[in-house]
Amino acid sequence: MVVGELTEEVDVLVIGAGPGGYVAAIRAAQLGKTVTVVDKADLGGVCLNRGCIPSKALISAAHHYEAASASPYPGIETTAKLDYTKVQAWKQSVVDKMTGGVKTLLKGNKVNVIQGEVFFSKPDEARVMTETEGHSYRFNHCIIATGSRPIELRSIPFSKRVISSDEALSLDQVPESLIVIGGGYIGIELGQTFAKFGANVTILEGTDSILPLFEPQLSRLVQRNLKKYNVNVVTKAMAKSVEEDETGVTLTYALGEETHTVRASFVLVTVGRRPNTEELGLDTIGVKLTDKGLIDVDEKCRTNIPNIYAIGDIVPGAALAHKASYEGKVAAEVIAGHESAVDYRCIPAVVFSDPEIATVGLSETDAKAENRDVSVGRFPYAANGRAVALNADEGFVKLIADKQSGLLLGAQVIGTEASNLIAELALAIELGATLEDVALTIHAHPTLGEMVMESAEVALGSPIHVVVR
Amino acid sequence: MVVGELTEEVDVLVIGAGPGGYVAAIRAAQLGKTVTVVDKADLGGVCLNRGCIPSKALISAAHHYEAASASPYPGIETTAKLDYTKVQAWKQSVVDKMTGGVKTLLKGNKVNVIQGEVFFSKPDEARVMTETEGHSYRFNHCIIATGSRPIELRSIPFSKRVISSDEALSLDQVPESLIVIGGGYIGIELGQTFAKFGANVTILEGTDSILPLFEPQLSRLVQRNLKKYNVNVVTKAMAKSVEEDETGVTLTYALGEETHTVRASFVLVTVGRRPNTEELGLDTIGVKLTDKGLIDVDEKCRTNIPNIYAIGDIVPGAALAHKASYEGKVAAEVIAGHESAVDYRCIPAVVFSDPEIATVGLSETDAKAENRDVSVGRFPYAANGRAVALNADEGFVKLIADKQSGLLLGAQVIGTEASNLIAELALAIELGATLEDVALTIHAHPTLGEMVMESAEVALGSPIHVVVR
Amino acid sequence: QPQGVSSREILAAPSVRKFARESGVFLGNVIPTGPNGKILREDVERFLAGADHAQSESH
Ligand SMILES: Cc1cc2nc3c(=O)[nH]c(=O)nc-3n(C[C@H](O)[C@H](O)[C@H](O)COP(=O)(O)OP(=O)(O)OC[C@H]3O[C@@H](n4cnc5c(N)ncnc54)[C@H](O)[C@@H]3O)c2cc1C
Ligand SMILES: Cc1cc2nc3c(=O)[nH]c(=O)nc-3n(C[C@H](O)[C@H](O)[C@H](O)COP(=O)(O)OP(=O)(O)OC[C@H]3O[C@@H](n4cnc5c(N)ncnc54)[C@H](O)[C@@H]3O)c2cc1C
Repeated sequence: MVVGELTEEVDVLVIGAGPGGYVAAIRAAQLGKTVTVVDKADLGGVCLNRGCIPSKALISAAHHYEAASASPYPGIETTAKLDYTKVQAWKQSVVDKMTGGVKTLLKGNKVNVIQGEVFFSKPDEARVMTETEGHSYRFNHCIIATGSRPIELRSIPFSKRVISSDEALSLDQVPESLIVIGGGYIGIELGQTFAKFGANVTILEGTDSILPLFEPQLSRLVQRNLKKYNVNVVTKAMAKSVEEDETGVTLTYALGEETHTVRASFVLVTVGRRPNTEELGLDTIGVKLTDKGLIDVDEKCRTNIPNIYAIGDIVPGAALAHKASYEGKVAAEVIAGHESAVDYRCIPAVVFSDPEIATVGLSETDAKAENRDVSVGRFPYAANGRAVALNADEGFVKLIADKQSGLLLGAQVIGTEASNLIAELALAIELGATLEDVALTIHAHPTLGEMVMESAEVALGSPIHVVVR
Repeated sequence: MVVGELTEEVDVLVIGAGPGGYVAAIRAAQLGKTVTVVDKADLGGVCLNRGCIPSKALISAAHHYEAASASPYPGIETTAKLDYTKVQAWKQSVVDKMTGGVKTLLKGNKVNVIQGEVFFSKPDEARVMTETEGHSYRFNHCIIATGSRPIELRSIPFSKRVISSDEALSLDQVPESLIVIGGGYIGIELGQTFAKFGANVTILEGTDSILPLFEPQLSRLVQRNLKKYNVNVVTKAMAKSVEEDETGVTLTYALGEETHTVRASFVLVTVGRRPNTEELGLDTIGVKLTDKGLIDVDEKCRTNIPNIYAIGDIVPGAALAHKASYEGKVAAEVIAGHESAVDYRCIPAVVFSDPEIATVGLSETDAKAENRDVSVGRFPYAANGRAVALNADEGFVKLIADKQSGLLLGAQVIGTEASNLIAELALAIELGATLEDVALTIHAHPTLGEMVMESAEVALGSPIHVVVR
Repeated sequence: QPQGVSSREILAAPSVRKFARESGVFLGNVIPTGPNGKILREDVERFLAGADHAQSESH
């Protein structure tokens, strides 16, 4: 510390203004705390600037472009012309609107916002480096919400043409061709989007299926859709090395014993994300990490250092924005003296692929692995009037319930609007609803939600709209 | 009865194969009953042939046509050309798919299907007239599910150019101009759809607002959207008389003291629906009706005549397909000896207008009328990341809960996918969920369902994504 | 035609209401133990056990 420098006193210091940090800051302020939030980059974190929001904006634009390029409705002939620069500008306007919203919310809740990079100097003191100067802050409570960043492959380092999702979301043109390394949800969402925009896409996945964290019934439908855009999906493929020149990259990968090469304008590496824990000075103050480099926290989001909390992508659990926000509220409430805790029965997960996938709770595979006796009910979009009238009759809803009690344990939805159908199912699980509760709740006709009711009836053995054999 | 004619014995006779009747027939068969269902027209009733399904097919085609005519996405320039004959053919294919499904389901459940018109001859006997002959059936149980038909105005009788929703759904061309009498949900859905397809539409509504059964906050957004298509909405207007010629109709209506005329290719009358009770011979056997001409039933769907049940549009309550189906299941189960009953806390209602409206349970207006102390939480689409990324940031979610207990009493949603968001809220009400239950359930990001969680937080006084003053 | 919440003030999930009907139990007689006076399945079961008990006693 510079001699004579003042150390400012702050009550609650939040490090990182992503969906974890900014939500924590707002909630703490609402509960009467004086809050300072520091971010080295933009308000909204990865989610709003380089994650959820820009990706979903491009996905919905691509969907619109595709639907207008080849109208699925007989009698409605459509054409579409793409000016990707303008699509990018629109995407940015969506991002700006949402991050502007966060700024307004923080201001409205009287949260003090500082731009700068934070390092811990003592267990109750942090240094914030702005471009021009450094300042020290002594805090009563601190919430670490520094999130995560794309993993770089050692053998295929990032460069002009080897990019992460950060750059992929901001390309000013649709690449003529694109190789995606990693068929997880980020790779699939982006690969499929660029394919819809006309790029020639290859997806390399190391395991034997894209979206390996989801059941084969789900990933299969996405894989089938990718064929429509001539996406070349190569599974069990290990990317080895890359050679870059003026016009593109040549990637070498192994497929069993064989070695292949594939060339494209860009390589997009989406093999996972790494928590931002290394450069915070956590070791200086002795914050305990898990063996995966995540910060160890209890159910109140407390680290081993008194008054230091951690939330979001840097703690164990699903690296999802809504989990970060949930934990943000818990940490803020605990700091304000409430008896809050991370205490959920389930977290929904959505892949904004085409078709959309949304899951919550236990899958049939999980149930089998646990040797649990379950009832399963599956209902197809093709038998739902709304889906047929929307020209979107691909997909299904599947419920998993405890065989004896009928308690809903999990659900998977694939198909149009899966992202919105999952909300009812998460609430059902949280409230301890049974299949009968869901089946006896009147669902409006004709809506996609009827499939939820009908899959519950399938599981109970007396569905109306599918024949039981 | 013709002398010597045989009277066939049937166990369960279902009259009418709409969403009430066909669902009752299937459920009764599933429970081991021998079932015969008779319909004088097409399987699926009004709902599948001339109601929910064809209207929603045209609505979704019109939406696609509109979105492609004037792309809401900067950078995606689109054009659309309409061949309405083909749209009609597609709509018919949707209807055929769904009615074909009903046929398969009835067959799969071994339900005997007869085409013919039914009249009661005795309290346990009905006569079925087919085109060529008549047959008598003695039944152990009968379920009446004969539905409803459009109301005709005495002063403006149906004709070639004065039509009901039946004909409007099957016009082989988009009318150049259309006058809709009655701004209820059917009139608005159809009027807006034809406006999107390019018709010059006038809507005459007798009360002081379109969609008078919904709160002004809701109808106002629809009204604003109608302006986009230059729809002329005239409220407090009473249609008086009509003159029809070769090329169109001239309609005279009163607006206060003044008399106006308006001319169009067609007049569509959507002023309500009348139960099909008159021609069944109900008086012969003494079935009790309400003063509105509906069949009086108890919570087990039983009429005053032993073993005769009634369900759907011919009994009191909302004239909605999902209510008919729910009652169909109850009647079938009661007949099969189960202790079923009509026992719901709420029925959702959806208007497939643009924007969509979906409501369930108590509204704020209802609460005021009942002098109930409620908490209200409202959250705008404009503050939801998914809505903004979908270019659909108009609308809101509103929750009404008991002030003291926090028990959810009702919800209104207006905006994109309202029809799917309402499912979670209906389940919440059925399960006796509180605002806290909804607020503490993790909703996936970025999804429209987050608005449900956030409006619960607004009602609780600590929302994250809107500033509380 | 939005339909108001029915006047039934007794709070219980649909499956519990069904269970009570099938067991011939009037929910108004059951003592709720859930939040906000919500009747749980266990409450109905407890009532049934009690009722059975009372019946066998009266024999
Ligand atoms: C392409 C893509 C798509 C995604 N889509 C979804 C989706 O649809 N749904 C979903 O739920 N999740 C999605 N995610 C994941 C989601 O973005 C993250 O789970 C979420 O952003 C984590 O929130 P967080 O608050 O923990 O951290 P982040 O959002 O990562 O924010 C951390 C913030 O901390 C700041 N920071 C880091 N170190 C310091 C420091 N030393 N000093 C000061 N500031 C610092 C960073 O600048 C950043 O702003 C997606 C991610 C990507 C990459
Ligand atoms: C344009 C339009 C749009 C609609 N949209 C929706 C919507 O989005 N959602 C919704 O929930 N509801 C909607 N409805 C209402 C819905 O269609 C009705 O509530 C539903 O069809 C009622 O079902 P039901 O089984 O009672 O009767 P119906 O569907 O009316 O079926 C009755 C059947 O009985 C037959 N029948 C009548 N008399 C006899 C007789 N004497 N002998 C033999 N057969 C007989 C008829 O031929 C008919 O097939 C809409 C209605 C219309 C007109």
